[in-house]
Amino acid sequence: MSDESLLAARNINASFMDRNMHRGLFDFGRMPRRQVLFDVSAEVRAGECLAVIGASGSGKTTLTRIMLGLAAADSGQIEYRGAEVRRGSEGLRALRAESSIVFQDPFSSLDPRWTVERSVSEPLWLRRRALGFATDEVAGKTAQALARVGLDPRTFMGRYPCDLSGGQAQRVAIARAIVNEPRLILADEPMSAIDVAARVQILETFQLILSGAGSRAVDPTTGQPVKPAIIMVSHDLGVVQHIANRIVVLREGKVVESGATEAVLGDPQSDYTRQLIAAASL
Amino acid sequence: MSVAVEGLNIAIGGTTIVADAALSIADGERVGLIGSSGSGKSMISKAMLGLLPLNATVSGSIMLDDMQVVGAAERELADLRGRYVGTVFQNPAASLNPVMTVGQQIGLPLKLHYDLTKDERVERVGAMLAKVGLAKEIAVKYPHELSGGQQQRVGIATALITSPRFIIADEPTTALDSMSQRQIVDLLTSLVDDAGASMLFITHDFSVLARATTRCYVLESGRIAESGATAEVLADPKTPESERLVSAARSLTLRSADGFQSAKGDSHER
Amino acid sequence: KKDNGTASGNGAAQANTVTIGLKLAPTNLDIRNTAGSALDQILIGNVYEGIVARDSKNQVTPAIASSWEESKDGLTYTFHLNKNMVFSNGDTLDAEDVAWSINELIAKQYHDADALEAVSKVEAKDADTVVITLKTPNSNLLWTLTGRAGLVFDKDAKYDLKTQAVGSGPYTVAKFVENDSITLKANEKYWGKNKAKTPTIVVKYLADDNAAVNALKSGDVQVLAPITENLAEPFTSDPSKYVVKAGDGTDKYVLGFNNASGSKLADKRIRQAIRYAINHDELIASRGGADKALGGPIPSLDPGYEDLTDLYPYDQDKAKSLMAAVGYSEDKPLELTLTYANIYGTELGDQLRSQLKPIGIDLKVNVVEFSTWLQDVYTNHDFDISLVDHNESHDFYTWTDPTYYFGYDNKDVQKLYAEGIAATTDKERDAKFAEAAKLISEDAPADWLFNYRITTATAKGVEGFPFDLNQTVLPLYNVTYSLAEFSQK
Amino acid sequence: MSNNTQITVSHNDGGRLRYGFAGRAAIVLKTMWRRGEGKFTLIVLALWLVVALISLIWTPQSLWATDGYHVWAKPSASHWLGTDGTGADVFSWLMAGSRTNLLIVVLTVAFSALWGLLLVSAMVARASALASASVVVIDALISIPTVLLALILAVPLGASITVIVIACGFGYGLNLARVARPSALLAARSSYVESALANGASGWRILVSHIIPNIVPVLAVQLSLSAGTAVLAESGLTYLGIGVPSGMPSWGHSLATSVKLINVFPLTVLWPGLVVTVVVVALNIFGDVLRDAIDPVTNPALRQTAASAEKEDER
Amino acid sequence: MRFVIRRLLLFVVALFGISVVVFAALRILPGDVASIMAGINAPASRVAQLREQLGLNRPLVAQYFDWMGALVTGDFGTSILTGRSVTALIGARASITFPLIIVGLLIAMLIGLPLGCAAVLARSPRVRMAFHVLAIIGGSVPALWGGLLLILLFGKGVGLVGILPSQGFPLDGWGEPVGAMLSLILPAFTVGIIVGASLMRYTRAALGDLANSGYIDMARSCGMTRTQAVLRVGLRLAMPQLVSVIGLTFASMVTGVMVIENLFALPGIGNGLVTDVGNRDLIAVQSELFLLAAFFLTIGLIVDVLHRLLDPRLKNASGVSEVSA
Ligand SMILES: Nc1ncnc2c1ncn2[C@@H]1O[C@H](COP(=O)(O)OP(=O)(O)OP(=O)(O)O)[C@@H](O)[C@H]1O
Ligand SMILES: Nc1ncnc2c1ncn2[C@@H]1O[C@H](COP(=O)(O)OP(=O)(O)OP(=O)(O)O)[C@@H](O)[C@H]1O
Ligand SMILES: [Mg+2]
Ligand SMILES: [Mg+2]
Repeated sequence: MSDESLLAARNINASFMDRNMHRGLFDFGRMPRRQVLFDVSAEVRAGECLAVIGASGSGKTTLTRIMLGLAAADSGQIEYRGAEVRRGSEGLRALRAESSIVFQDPFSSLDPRWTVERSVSEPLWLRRRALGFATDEVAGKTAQALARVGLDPRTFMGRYPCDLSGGQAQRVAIARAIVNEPRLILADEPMSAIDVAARVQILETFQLILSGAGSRAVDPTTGQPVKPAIIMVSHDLGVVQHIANRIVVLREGKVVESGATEAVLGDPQSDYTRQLIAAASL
Repeated sequence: MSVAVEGLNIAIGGTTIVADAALSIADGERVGLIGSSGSGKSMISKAMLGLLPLNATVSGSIMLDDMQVVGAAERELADLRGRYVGTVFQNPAASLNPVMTVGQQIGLPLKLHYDLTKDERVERVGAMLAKVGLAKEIAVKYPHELSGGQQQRVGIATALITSPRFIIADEPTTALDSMSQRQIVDLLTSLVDDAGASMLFITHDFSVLARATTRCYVLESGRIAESGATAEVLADPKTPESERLVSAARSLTLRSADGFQSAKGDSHER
Repeated sequence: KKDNGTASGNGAAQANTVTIGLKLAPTNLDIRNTAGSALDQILIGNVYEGIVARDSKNQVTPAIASSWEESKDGLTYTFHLNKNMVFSNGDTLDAEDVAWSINELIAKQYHDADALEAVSKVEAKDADTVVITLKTPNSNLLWTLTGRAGLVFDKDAKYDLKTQAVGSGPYTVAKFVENDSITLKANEKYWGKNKAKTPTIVVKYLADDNAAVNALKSGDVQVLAPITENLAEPFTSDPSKYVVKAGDGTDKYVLGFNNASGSKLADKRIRQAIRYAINHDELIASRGGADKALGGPIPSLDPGYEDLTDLYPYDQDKAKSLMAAVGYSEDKPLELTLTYANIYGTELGDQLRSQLKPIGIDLKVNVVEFSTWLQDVYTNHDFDISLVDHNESHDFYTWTDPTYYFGYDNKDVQKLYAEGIAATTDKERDAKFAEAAKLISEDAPADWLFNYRITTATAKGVEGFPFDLNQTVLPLYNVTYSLAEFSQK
Repeated sequence: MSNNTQITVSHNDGGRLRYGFAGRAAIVLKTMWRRGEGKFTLIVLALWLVVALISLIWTPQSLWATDGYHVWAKPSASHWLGTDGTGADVFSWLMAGSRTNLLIVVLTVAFSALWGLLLVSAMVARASALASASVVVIDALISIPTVLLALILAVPLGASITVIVIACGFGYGLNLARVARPSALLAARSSYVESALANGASGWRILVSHIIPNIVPVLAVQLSLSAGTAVLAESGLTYLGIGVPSGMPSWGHSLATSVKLINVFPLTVLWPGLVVTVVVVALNIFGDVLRDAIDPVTNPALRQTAASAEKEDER
Repeated sequence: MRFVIRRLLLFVVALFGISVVVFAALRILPGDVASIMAGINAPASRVAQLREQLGLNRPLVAQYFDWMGALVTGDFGTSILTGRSVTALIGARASITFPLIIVGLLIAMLIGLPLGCAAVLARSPRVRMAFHVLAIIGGSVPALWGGLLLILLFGKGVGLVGILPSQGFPLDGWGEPVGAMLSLILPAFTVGIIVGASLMRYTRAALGDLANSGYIDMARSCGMTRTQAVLRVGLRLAMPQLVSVIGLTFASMVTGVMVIENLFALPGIGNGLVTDVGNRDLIAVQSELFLLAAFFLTIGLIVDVLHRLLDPRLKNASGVSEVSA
């Protein structure tokens, strides 16, 4: 089972409209586009954490958004559990139902008019049926998720995003992403504003999740609990080393290197990766 | 610019957020401010500029050289901000003006405080962009067209364009990759060291902290828990809070292929 | 529109322009096709002239014809025309034009053609003589010819009737803005005695009452006609600056019942009860007291008028007992709907509702747009009670037409009316009409709420503006405005 | 690690409702009451409600006590605000009118809210064809003047409250949609919506739980504006004879009959005018104050209670 | 640009749709222009004759296509009742209504924008509240009243300081420019004050939201005072919102000023439209409504394009495009 990829991206190309200064309102025709992803392939298996690293602006966020079907690529395929992810496809529906995401910018990803509790519990309500638990478990699970990211549920459940500090908001977003036992978590620099102590705690949580412990869904073929996967974008190589099984290194939209964590960090093949590692050990 | 904060209290809607904080930064000094998230770091930095929300109540004293910020007139503060004090906000996505191009945004402090021609401004903006590691072409883009790290560097460029005498950097490197991080930190330290400015640096990343600052304060739930030379605090934290943070940082430090390279060892070097 | 006055005899400066505020605006100038008294009011006698005209007492007077004779049998009318008549475009006006105009009207069935049903032929005997021959005598013929039926148009002129007018009257239309204003200029080629005394007359149509009052107050207009008695109060109370006067008219506020069989009002007792229950004096008082009670279908300016107000005096008890006889009372009321057009305001409906309530009628008031009223009530006869201001003169014939919306069918009345029409003397005609009117009123096919009288307010110094009948006949040639009187104050 | 995560939570009995509707409503009202203009608007609106209820069973004079001999009378002991053009008691008519207007306002607001939200949901639909088509359709429909719509509606329906409600509600709904569109779009394109999408939320659910709450401030202002305009429109349409049927008391009826005589009897027109203006002002202020009070982003009291309610639970 | 083209296509489709709707809806109205022309005592035969003459008896589909066919060639038809071309009719009315609403809107902006800003910027909460209440009262005054009040103050012969004409438009229209302008002053102020008050409310609301945002903080950190930041950054950010409000207001004023036109006896569009409906001059009405719709759609289009220009986030939204759920 774990050999099979859970989510795979193949030969993704993506581009943005390239606006430059001298285009007026009445310029017809197609805007030139600037490609930001070139033939990028990546995959993640159940129980694994895939880290995407690379310099800022190298296309990491774009890739993750495409992998979740939140943006469309120019070409390439995404497959989730063997089904193709396309607009309106069964694969997309399955992916949406079983995944969750943590955005790079925590504030704009929390509804300003929802309490923390509501934001965190919403995914639970959405998947309550599928997960098969009772209504009265929701509050408990919500509190638990908050506790797992190091926020005291008693003080934070009723708060609104505008009263949170950057790190707190980010942790709420993480809590929201893990609360409903998704099979796939996409995290775009989830811990950038979080203090180190909390980071450690969250990483432990992630590891726990990856191991499948506490997961309710059971794989019908093996009888084992389903093991989720995590795709994490991060700059913090320490964090990456801590949790990732495999790494994809992006540079200006191209994959320069990918492989197991130890291999990539321990014995980088490209100069670029080497520079990244060197710069990290300040 | 020397900074002296004494007995600072900040409360919002009845909840105390910062209590009796005192910290000082001498001319040419790089000072760090660390603490778990939500401990009030950003609040303190905003208070130094008089940018707290309208419903916040502040008491105590914040002296920037000989100017009292608490209760100062908006006009005087405005003269200060952007000219002598540069600020990097924690959340670039929420602070970069969506209808201004990057060039306009970075050039804004120049435009407000200095009498330069447009070409001069463009030139300086271009130079500044290069310093933070961004291409010149980015100047015509709008913030939403940039990646997170690019936005953050635009914020930094805005803060530094006037070569301010006091820099407040609130987690300026969170969205940056390790190479850019290094570049930015070096940029900041060189600015401070060469120009004799002072800096307050807020971060969660201890390797960055070690590189960027000489002294640091540890904040715990709105109170200063500890202060001292950065190296010492990292090597030998005295309070449980610092201890907790430092030990966590160690466990998250990148281990090189051949073994464990501790944060401790790292910080001993400097 | 500065009033640069011309010096006149008595030293008072007479204004070159007089502006008159009227209410109901014509939508076009096509007097041959478009109904509505607004056109009669402004065009007849001012721009167009008829073979004969009518004065402000509703009597026939000479116009294009200076005299006429009627044969003994009442079948031939010979008109002698004035000499040297011209249209405003310079064309001469002679008997040819007269005969052509009337023949066209009949042939093309223009508006009011039905009033000339009795005419068999119209001939120009010579340049100054026109002879009209009738199939049957018609005592209304002359009066009919004072209106649209007798208007004389230029046979040879080609113009857009909707936006222009070429007539022989003392004025020409210099500018027409639909729903807003008409500017009349003195006709330089005018041939007759009614020469315009004021070179320019501007007619402003002021639909909004407040705008109208303000216009007179600010001096933008010098005359307001009509104005309600209540609204005129600021002018009445300032006699040094304004003249306010009510004039006679032929407007009959008719509360028409649906008399058709099968209608809720087919039972005469109910109709009578309603007539007894209505307190006409109160209605009139609430409107300012200028209007006149009217007990039957003929107003005082029309032939055959007789005071019939005593037939159904205000008597609630009688009304109640009549209703009780049919089986209705205040506790068990009869539901009726009153449908009328919104131009008459809601007050009358509310008042009638409250006056009819105690006798056991629950009156639902349905105020609708005029077009809707035309469709529902007038055309489809789908109503219980209707309220209209029947402002036309000589419209008694509507009571003799069972297909008219009242659905009133009384053979005696029809016979009397026919005799009246065929009468060759006015006296005979009047007697027949009066008799018929009384029959009608007794039958109570409607209630005549009152004879509406037109209140006119003018600035002091305006002379020659007619007060009677001025919503249909409004000769303006005599109107002047002397500034001196105004400034004397 | 795992013991760290095993926080037992005692209030798992639907804690969501604890600081639910009633509690929030109380806070919102309290916040509004604390402001001067809020006090004014709450008092006026409460008074309106009370008067409307009383008028169902009692008015000082019968509505149908017309007296043609004493029209436009000045205020007196028997007629507190004088009489109107039919000689009926102005005060009684105004009192009775309050219930008609209340009904009209409530229905119009409800109708325009539903219709407006329907349009908003079309405009933020992810199917871009529907979204852009609906914008154009709305622009096209907005061009139909309310009066005209009312005229046409009055044909099958006759002069009635329904005509006012549909004609006004239709127009205001369109306006609402147009005005709410930017904030709705902002919400629809936000990353919290994307996050909900990634969690498998349906478009419908996102609309109801994310987009609509985020346009509540706009809704509050716009609907209160509609309520105010409905009061004004009622008088206009009634004046034209296509609004409230004749004989049904309404402020528009009182105003329309008296406004013609403003030059002559300014006092009579004062009362209905005053009532209408005060109520419209109150409705408008209500919207603004409500907007500030109902939105947790702008009303810290709401946020504090949410937090403290949570704390109290724990004790 | 493709956005504009797509909008233009939709625009045409919408116009077609509205023409059908308008045409059909108007035929539901009871009564017709023939019976109005014939008048109240005319025999039924006369009405029938007129109806025949005016072509009202022809099948509706044929009538519709006649109208449409002419429309396509830019001919809006001839009003049955007035005999004038609808184009001329609307032109004459628009020459009053448009100056009125443009001046009114200018006054509204001159009042609304500065006061709206002041209402956000004022330091004292009391002053802020006073501005707020002022805006609301101004916006709640029934147009009829506001106008009458101004007349009672400034109307010639009526008012306290009677200097301005209180009703009517010069007979020569713009041929008499001074008179025409004078006669528009009071109505334009009436409109301006009422619309200005609601504009003030919108400005206040939009700016109030932004005043607490990170964008303002950023601008202040660059060296602006709060006032500067709100005026320069806040106003610019609020611009898209204000543009749509102003555009919408502008469009709806065309018919919205009906009461004002009535009160000041100005033969404008709003007034004319209602008269035409009352007279069942359907050819005129349907063409007028059609033109109105085109006007609204154009304004909508302009607002949308302006939005795109003013808000770069919308301008190139077709980047990595969204996938629909
Ligand atoms: N909406 C947009 N329009 C145009 N270009 C864009 C847009 N969004 C991103 N880009 C460009 O695409 C490239 C990749 O962006 P992306 O956000 O994927 O980078 P990233 O790897 O996530 O960087 P970071 O670590 O800084 O967040 C960048 O060069 C960026 O400028
Ligand atoms: N508007 C507000 N009202 C009430 N409390 C607030 C408000 N803004 C922030 N807080 C609270 O103030 C405290 C300090 O926030 P601050 O942003 O200074 O934290 P921080 O130290 O910068 O944290 P981080 O590292 O996560 O950015 C937090 O607990 C936060 O919840
Ligand atoms: Mg990114
Ligand atoms: Mg912070």
